[in-house]
Amino acid sequence: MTEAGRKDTPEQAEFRAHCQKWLAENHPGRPPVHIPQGALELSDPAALEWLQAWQKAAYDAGLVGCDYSKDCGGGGMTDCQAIANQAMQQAKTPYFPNIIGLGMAAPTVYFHGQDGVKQKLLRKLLSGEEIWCQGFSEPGAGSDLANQQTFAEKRGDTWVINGHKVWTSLAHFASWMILLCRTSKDDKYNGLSYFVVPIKTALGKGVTVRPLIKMTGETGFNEVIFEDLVVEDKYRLDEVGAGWKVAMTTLAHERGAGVLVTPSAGGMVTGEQGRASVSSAQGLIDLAQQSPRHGKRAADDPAIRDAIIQLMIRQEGFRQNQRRAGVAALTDHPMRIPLQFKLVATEMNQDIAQLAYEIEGAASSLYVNDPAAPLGGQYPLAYMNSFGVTIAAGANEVQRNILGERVLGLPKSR
Amino acid sequence: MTEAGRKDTPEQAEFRAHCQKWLAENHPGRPPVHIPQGALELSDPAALEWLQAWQKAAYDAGLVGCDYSKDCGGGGMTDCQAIANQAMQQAKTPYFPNIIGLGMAAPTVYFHGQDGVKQKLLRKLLSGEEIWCQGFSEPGAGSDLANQQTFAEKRGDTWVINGHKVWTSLAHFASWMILLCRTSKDDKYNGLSYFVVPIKTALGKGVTVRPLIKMTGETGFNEVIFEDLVVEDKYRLDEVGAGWKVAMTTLAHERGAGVLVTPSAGGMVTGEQGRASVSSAQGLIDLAQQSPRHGKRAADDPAIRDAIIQLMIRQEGFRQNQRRAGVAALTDHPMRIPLQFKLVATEMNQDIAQLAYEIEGAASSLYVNDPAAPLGGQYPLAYMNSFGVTIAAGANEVQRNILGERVLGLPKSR
Amino acid sequence: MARSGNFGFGDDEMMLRDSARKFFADHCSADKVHALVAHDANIHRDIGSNWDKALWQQITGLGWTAICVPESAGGVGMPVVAAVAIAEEAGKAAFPSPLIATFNATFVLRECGTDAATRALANIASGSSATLAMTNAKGSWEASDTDVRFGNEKLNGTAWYVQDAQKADSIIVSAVSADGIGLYLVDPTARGVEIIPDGIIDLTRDQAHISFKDVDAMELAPPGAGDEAIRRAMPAILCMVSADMVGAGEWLLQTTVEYARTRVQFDRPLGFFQAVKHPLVNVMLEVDRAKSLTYSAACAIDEDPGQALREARMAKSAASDMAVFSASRAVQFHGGIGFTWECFVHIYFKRQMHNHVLYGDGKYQRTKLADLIVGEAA
Amino acid sequence: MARSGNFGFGDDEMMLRDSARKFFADHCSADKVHALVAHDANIHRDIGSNWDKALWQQITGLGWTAICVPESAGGVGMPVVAAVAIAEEAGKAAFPSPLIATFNATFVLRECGTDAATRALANIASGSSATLAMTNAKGSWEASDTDVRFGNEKLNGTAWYVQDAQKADSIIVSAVSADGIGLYLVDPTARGVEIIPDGIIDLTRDQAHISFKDVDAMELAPPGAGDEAIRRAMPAILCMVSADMVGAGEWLLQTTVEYARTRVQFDRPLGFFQAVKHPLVNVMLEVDRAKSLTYSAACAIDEDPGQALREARMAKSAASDMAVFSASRAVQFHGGIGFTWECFVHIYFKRQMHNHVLYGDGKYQRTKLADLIVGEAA
Repeated sequence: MTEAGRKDTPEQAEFRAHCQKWLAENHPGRPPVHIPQGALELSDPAALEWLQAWQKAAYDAGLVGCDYSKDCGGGGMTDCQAIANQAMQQAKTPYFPNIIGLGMAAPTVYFHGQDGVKQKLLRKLLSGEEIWCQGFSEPGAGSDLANQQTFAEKRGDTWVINGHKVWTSLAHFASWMILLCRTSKDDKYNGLSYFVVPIKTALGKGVTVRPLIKMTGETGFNEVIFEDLVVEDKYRLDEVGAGWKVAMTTLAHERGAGVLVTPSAGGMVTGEQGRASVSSAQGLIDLAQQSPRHGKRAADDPAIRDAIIQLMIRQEGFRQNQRRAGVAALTDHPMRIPLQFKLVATEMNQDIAQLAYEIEGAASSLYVNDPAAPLGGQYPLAYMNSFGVTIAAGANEVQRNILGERVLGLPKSR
Repeated sequence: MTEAGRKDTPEQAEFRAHCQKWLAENHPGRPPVHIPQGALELSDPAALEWLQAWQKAAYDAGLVGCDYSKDCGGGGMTDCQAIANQAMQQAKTPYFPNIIGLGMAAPTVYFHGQDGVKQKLLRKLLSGEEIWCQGFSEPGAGSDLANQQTFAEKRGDTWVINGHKVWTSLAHFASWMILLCRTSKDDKYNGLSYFVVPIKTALGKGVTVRPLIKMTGETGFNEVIFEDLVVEDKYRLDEVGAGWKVAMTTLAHERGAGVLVTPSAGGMVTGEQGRASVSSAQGLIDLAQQSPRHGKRAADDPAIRDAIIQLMIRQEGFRQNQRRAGVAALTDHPMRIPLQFKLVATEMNQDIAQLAYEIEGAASSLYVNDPAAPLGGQYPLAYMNSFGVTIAAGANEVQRNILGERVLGLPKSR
Repeated sequence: MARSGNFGFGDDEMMLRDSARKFFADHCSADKVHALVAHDANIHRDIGSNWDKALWQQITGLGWTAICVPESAGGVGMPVVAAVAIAEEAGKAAFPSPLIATFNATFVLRECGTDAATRALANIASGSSATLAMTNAKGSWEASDTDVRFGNEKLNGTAWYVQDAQKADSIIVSAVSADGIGLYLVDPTARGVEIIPDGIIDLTRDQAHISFKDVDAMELAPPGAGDEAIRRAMPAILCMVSADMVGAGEWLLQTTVEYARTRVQFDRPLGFFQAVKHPLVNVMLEVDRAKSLTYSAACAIDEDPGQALREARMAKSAASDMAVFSASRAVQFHGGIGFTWECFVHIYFKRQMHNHVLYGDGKYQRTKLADLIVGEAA
Repeated sequence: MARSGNFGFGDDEMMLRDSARKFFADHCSADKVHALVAHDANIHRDIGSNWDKALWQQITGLGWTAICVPESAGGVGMPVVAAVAIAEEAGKAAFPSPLIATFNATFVLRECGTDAATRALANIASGSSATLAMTNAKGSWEASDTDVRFGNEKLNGTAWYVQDAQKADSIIVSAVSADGIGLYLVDPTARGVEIIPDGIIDLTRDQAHISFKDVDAMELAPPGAGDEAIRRAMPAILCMVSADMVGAGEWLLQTTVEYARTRVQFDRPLGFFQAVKHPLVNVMLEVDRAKSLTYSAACAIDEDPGQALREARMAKSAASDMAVFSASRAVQFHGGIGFTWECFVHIYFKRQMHNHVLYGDGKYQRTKLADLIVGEAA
């Protein structure tokens, strides 16, 4: 269903028309290479290249970064990114490969970066020519983000960085990283600072990127080791010791609760053609209709039907929450719904993929390397990958704390 | 299914035969008055009287307190109470009214009471002639039991007690109370002491009992106010300051994890004749077969069938856990299963009663005062009362802490 | 089909919502409701109907019951979301009244398309209340199931599970004859009408079965048209009950959160413990889901009717499950206090449990949805 | 019917259980299994079967696969709980072997009552392994469903979802002919037999579909008797898979508890947080429930056969749901580490997910149970 009914400003109406027209004429069509379920799973350079070309084209057409200022390579418009996103979703385009750049790095650099640096970095970020990654997690700092051990030491007017980051998706393709690290051991929170650091150009010169293998057998995220990496002071974001504050900007945008709407494309079916994605409950109906579960059609099994409908209701509820979040007068607390998005979406996707096992029955034992696997084994793969998301970016246990504390006003649990 | 296959000692075999013979000849038959679902709901003196007569008869026949020493009015036998309990369950007898006395007071007084006092009090406790209640909970001390404010002050060789107890079931019938209170304000845990105090004989002389009304509209538990109640020192259990240790004996037995098996009868159907009790999943099948849920027979509704079977599995699992708990070599940790009983049983009963609403459909709106209510409205009543048990005796949240800490060895959560 | 981003909550609807919120805060606080409906705890109490008729008359005076009456019948002709806004506030206040019953009657009357129905709507617009008598002894919510027969211009039989029957000024009866289901308007005081109140758990409403013996009745929808009118009104009816549960769920959430902030155990406020905090967050998630689905369904009734039933059943399913969960966690986390009659929580607990089965619980809605969405099972 | 309080776990069964526990601790630690089955992470790796055949031969040498073979066939003739005890320890060790397959084959052979079946049992008693080929392309677990046909003394067709087919010394094939379902013994190396390995997620076993082209076969159960033999063996088969999940569930629980005790976040061990502690307690509750139900069902097979199927389906339902839950919480609470290939958790995660659907997941079992207990729905 479209939200188009929401009143557009003249600028927005004109822009909406532009997006729809351009997409009608410039949809990239079906990919020549296999495109994984999400950008974080990208490992084939050919797939990346094709997606980068798509992001660049959309950028050149003004559909990416519309709400960023022109001097930073943006469109200099107001509240137009959401319109571009809608148009791209409706046009079922591919997703953008520079997902961490657009969703986390861009707003952070935009609001906290030093002049000159912003202008230098954001254009190629928005165009997708330069891929970004995020250096937050460490072996000892998972959900406890403030427990950073990577250390940046000031030497003259440069910083020397040593440390060890893990679970850094896309680092093997990245030109830049947003880095949270420690500049003082005296204070847990105020001892943190925030930098952007070069990766690709510094490989072998203070930066080592090693792939980590996921439980699925896929690569896609990495560990990054810094040994005396030298970074100019201009790449520091905000004040020394303000790293935690800056990180909050990053996380707010990651949780869909930021000031700027993240440029996001998508809707195009990857993998199996012409069917709903593995993260849609509708997809389970298609699956159930073709799955001979334990000998009987799964779509005829009442227990399966009830379970699918429960997920469809959760999914529709999520969609309608997004709609309501856009109407201030219909939400008691401005962050109440936005802060639910990550938690609700990731658990819903996990449950959708898990139900697929019971729908597929015995065939759920088959993996992507088996020609007979239902839908190429995408569901078990999606189920395992779903834990990457319920764990990452503040495990969902932490998300519930955040909601209980910030929205409900309950006391901190530590 | 019977556990009779477990090898009996000669003493046990002979005793089992005695119990079965006596019960065959002395079953009290159907009650002349309405008997509530559980002893804690007792409010009609006539019902109490009838149940007391039954307990007295069973006591005189040696079926109550078999494992207690003879000088305390017990049977002086070993591991025989479980056999009497089995026999009574199989004979579908009424329950015993002195439930707190048998389950909590008796073992506590037995292990911690002073000589003379034990001998004086336990006989009439076991026979049911004197009803007991428990004085643990206070307005400020619910799950946080150690936060007792009721104070006992030593004056000469007597104690003067002031304070306020709540949720004291059966206090309106009780002759005695087991009382946990504070004798020193210096230490939260070591400042506690434990007494048995008179109630009935002290009414108006330092003790006031006021009924509290439950959400169901029933009475059955009370608040008890102490104003300068004078108690002889011989009624103190164990040392001054040892109250917490003594309370642990009480709670261990309440949780079915104590040294002595609690004398317990039951199995007789109260309320509707000839049907399984509202705390049995089997009862839901009977209910579903006679409930025209939203126009269709509930027993034909696959969603209802699945929900009922889930509960039957939980119930059978509970029964088989009890069976396994009796075999040391089949349990890694001696307390692992016993400490689960209260948590699992109370949540299961709550879920059973809750499912009844969906089985009954529109008729679930009818209460005990409506002649057309299914089974006299027993299920909604049982559902509401079920919260009394998931909350009481250490809310189930606390039960999970206990299991996580004592059995799994996880760190304390406070 | 295009939908309003704001679910159709325009300025008028927002104003109405705000004034309802203020009205209930001023006149229907939880302690007032408790004093009104819970003065007699006796489990074997006489069956009655406790409500404040004067307060109800103020509300009809404010025209709230006219909002969804078409302008052609002298009403305001606002969209269903307007009624949802009021129903939500009424649920938050556990307001005892024939409000929901009258809204539901309104939605059915709107689908009858007869002059008699228009006159009945006009009466509602001018402050009279009404309720639906459309359920049989088996508690079926199917529009085609009724135990009342129409013949020789008379009604005979019994209607069951009639909501707030003792408060309603008129009754809309679904009755079957050779030509199918028709709808009829009955005056509760008419000869042959006997209202037998049920003993129900919910303290904030009444319910009855009504026996009809040779009762004169005015036809609202002719035989064969009545069940269709009920079917077309069903999405709105489901939205009303869902909105009531959403409001009550929010009250239970906020009240329990407040208690968890202040009640100290183990030298910590209860809310410190994730065993309390996280379930409360889950209650919030379920309340928000049910709320958004209810708004969307109500919006669809006016903007995308083809989707309305499907969305309304989703809303009722989510709201029913939320109702049970919010009620059970509220009692659990209030501890012993929440288990007492004096505590306000049980009033909402009982209203939620009543509403969650009304017009079908979550499982019932999902079975219907599976047939709608997945298709009939082979 | 009277049942042993100890589920029939006598001294012999206890000794066997303890020696199995020690054996796996000594020879099959998690790191050894990881090195054995997880050396190639590549998602598009070749399909193979990783196991330590020498270790398997030690086990057959110890006579474990003979315990449930009747003495008349040269076995030990122990009750099913003895096999449950070993299967539980094998699951705890995620042991890659044809152990469960061979036990399952044993239970079917015991029900055939032919000399050929007795000879096949004797081979198992003397150390040879076997597996069941009884599932059709639709993955049906019904004894009456097979895609293999028997005619002119030959087998033709394909059997699907055959467990550990690449490890088994012989295959017991369910095939249909004009006279019904019969069971046949097939040598995997015989002419016309093609074992096509499946690419499966579980790293600790193999699975294959097997095509038969004019294959000579020895009759184990005559046409019309085969499906009944499978049906009678089903309780024991369900117990084997359940016991495997119970053992793996206990490993996941203990391993995650250990991690939660040591891993520090927010200056606290993870286990301090009730958001971790309470779900782990719930895992324990589910493991214990599944374990007791499995013991009870296995005991019933020998002591109260009329109850065996019902209890075995209860056990499989509880164990299947527990398997999913224990696996998902283990990965979640291990955080990023648990999501990596190097961590041992995913080996058990995948084994649990495989077992939970094998012979029917929880929903499937409960549907069957409803028909058994509530009666067929109208």
